[in-house]
Amino acid sequence: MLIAGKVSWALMTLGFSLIMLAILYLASRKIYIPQIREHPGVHAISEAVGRAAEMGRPVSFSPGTSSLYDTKYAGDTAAALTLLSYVAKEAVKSGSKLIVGIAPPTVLPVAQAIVRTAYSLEGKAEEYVEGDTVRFYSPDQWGFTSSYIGMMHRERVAANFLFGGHAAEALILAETGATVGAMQVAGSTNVYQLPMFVVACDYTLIGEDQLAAAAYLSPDPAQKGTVFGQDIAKIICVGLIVIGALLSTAGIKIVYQLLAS
Amino acid sequence: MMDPATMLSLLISTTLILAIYTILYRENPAFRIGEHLVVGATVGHAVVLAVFQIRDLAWRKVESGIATGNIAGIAYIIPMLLGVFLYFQFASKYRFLARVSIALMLAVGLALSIRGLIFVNVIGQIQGALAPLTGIDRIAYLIGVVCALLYFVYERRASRAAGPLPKIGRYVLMLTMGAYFANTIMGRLSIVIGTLTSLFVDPAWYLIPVAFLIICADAFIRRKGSKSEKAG
Amino acid sequence: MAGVWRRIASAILLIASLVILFDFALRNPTLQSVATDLNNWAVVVGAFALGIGAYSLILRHGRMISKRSPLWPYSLLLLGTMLAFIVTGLATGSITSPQYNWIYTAIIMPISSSLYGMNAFFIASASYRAFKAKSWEALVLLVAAIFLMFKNAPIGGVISPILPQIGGIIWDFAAATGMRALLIGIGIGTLALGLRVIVGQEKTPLGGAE
Amino acid sequence: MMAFRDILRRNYKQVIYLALFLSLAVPLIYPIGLPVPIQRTTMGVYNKIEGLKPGDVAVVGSNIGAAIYAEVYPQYIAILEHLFRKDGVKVILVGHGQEAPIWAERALGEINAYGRKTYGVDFVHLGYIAGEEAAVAGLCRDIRALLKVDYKGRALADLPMMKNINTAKDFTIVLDFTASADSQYWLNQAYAAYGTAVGFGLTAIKVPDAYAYYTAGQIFGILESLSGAAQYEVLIRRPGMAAKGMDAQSLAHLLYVALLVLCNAFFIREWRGKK
Repeated sequence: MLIAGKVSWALMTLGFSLIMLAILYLASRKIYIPQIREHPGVHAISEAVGRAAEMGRPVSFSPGTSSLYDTKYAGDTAAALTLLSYVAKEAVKSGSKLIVGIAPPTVLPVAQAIVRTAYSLEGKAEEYVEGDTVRFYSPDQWGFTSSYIGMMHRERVAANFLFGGHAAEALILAETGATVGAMQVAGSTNVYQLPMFVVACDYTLIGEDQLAAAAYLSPDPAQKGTVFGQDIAKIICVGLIVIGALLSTAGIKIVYQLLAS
Repeated sequence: MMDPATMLSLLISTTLILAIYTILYRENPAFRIGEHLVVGATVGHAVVLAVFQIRDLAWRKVESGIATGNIAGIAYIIPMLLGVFLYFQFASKYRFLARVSIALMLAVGLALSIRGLIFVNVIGQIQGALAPLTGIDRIAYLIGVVCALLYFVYERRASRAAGPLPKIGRYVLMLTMGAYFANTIMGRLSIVIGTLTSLFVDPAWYLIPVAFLIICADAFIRRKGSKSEKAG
Repeated sequence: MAGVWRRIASAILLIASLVILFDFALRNPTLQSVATDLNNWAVVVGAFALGIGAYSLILRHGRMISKRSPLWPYSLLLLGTMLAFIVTGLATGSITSPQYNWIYTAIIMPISSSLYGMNAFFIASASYRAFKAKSWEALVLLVAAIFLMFKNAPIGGVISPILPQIGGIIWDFAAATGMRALLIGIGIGTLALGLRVIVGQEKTPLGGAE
Repeated sequence: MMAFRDILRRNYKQVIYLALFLSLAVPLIYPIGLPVPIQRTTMGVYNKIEGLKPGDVAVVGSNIGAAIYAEVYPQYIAILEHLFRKDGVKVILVGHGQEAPIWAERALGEINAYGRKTYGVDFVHLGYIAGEEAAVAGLCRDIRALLKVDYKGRALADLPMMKNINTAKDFTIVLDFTASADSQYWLNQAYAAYGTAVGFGLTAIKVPDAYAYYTAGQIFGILESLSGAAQYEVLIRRPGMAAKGMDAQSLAHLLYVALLVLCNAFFIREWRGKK
């Protein structure tokens, strides 16, 4: 009893999921671990944290203004939290002060848990200050923005990371970071804000780059398997586009109709 | 003539607008006042909203559920419990309880995102790319979209096998970024023009030169200060 | 005890996401009402999370006030404003009362709109810094931006009608190629990330691996 | 001179901000009246409304919200003004967002609608209909099945103008002001199902989607963002907020282009110097 028009959706979601899970399984059993190319932005993360430690200035991180149950950017937020775990570990290791600015209340408990864990794993639990290392600013986009840029100015941050679903505040955060001289790495799946990051930040993980980086940086090698799954899904899409376009030039609209079913 | 309440509101809002814009010069007490005011106000506003939300979305449903024996209504006790569970993350012994609440929110968000993004982004965009190749522009679109998609291939061997296409795809993406960047300018300018228009009303606009004078005075004093430092 | 709850968390993650995913493609009233309820549940839990935020704010600013750290008067201002909004809101029982509206339009609206409008200024300084033709990539970025500016502003057509036309061609090309690939990639990437979290391979977004 | 160059190098951002402020503020205080070329899409809307005859019915979809106000509201005002100038043309306002009626009433007040024409005879405000595309479909099929009363709670039966208006067949044109996919609703429900002529007023981001419909001849015109509004204000000779803002827009865009040229000029000089 599939709804008409959603058949293609069900097939595609199921098919892609099976491919990804199959490769995830292969990778977790160490049968096949794909080689993933590194995005320059990923390398820049540890470079920026190291630079901040050298300068003795803090590192700031924003996991975006989209909530955990956002209907469009939930994946974005989840990826940002995974990257936060990596940045927090790097920052604690290098000894630089970490400041995480939070807008959506739902992300706050997760971010607190992640950062607290990162500190205690390095045996520096006492350096984690409740309410201060992970700072809640405001659930309101502009309340958050004003606090975050105020913080960047006052703390003179040396490295700034903006990941996750940012909206119209993206350029304001990024440009303020540039003004205070921070090295910035950003990423988002909000296609309207990506250009802002590309223009104002040193490195930008464009769209899927950020989602793949979350898997790449994970200590668990099996996760790279899904990245290869993503590749296969994309190559299928390329195939559909090329074949579909050629067929429709010949007047056959079968691919289009299949997708519309 | 305006009534005093409107006049006061206008003067406060103008002062706040100017205070916020001083960040373009440098971080300063005026900006800080605006910043802390807006955080306090928005968090207070959100707390009130959240209280009403819990009351209307959960508490009332439980009440009417108990009255009518509707199980779906009574079940709204569960999210309220899960909400309380979130606070256990401050107690290291019971931290695992908070994970249950987080799991619920994350599941809803991820599932909703997946269903929307596969339907609109993937299927919708592939459909859009299937137009017949009737002209040079259509052929260029096809090559462009294929190259840009191949840029997002991460596996080393597959990426190498695609030859120069991912590199071309990177240029296509940069072109897109430039175009979308410039295309937002007009909307952003409209907003700042709207704000400026609201500043240029009668009693409010006198505050603009005052703000400029303060900034100039500050810049002058700081300049002098830095010079004497050098001399000393 | 902890192990049981951890399994409950994994089960909720899996079941709730499957219900919502199946609800999209299947026409089934029970499934639909469960999915709607789950969605509302998440909103209710999310509303509770604000308490953690408020606690965190009070903790930080309370500490700053008691320690008399340099910015303590601002912390006092913040907590005072917050309290004023909560009291007015809860006392009037609605967020649409005239008193509430007055402070809303006097404080939140102007600050929001001026921060929003600040984008126009930052576009200027960011482009001055970033649009140097240092590499071929930067050059492509720059050329696209210039032609789009001439396309949008009326002044472009006044200088030469060809400028907006080129801008239009670039815009159509960008929307049909780069944007399309970006959106497809995001859809697939989100599916992959979602699957990793849902099957329990990726635990960080739940609060880190313990 | 040295000092000036020093300021420019160290505080180039502040200089840029000041320049932008001036290029926005000066034309707002002293409008320059830079020429505004009229686009085909705007002309399409203008000609369509100009060609309306007494007795024709225009439906205005008022889906304005705070987020799109800056771009779309000026278009909305200009269109309403034009419609109210046409004698005998009947106007129906309806939206499908909760905020819509507030903005519609504000616009009616701004053009002094209640003073110029008679409510219920020349124009009717139906408020908002909840239920997205299904609601628009219902409205097109049978207005009275969906709505019994207007925005202020008066029965539709008491409004003389609505007597002969039952389905989308009775609408001469539909002009929808929106920022999202809901523009599709009228295209699917009114144009595709009943052949009613449809046109749009949109934000800049949404224009490319609608352009495909325009070139295919499915819609008669588009007002594009603030520039569309400004062009319309010029066409109906009622310079308003958009036309005034257009000078500022033009100057600011020129400033942006000048900045790009300038930064590249500096960059090339530096690069040559290094060589």
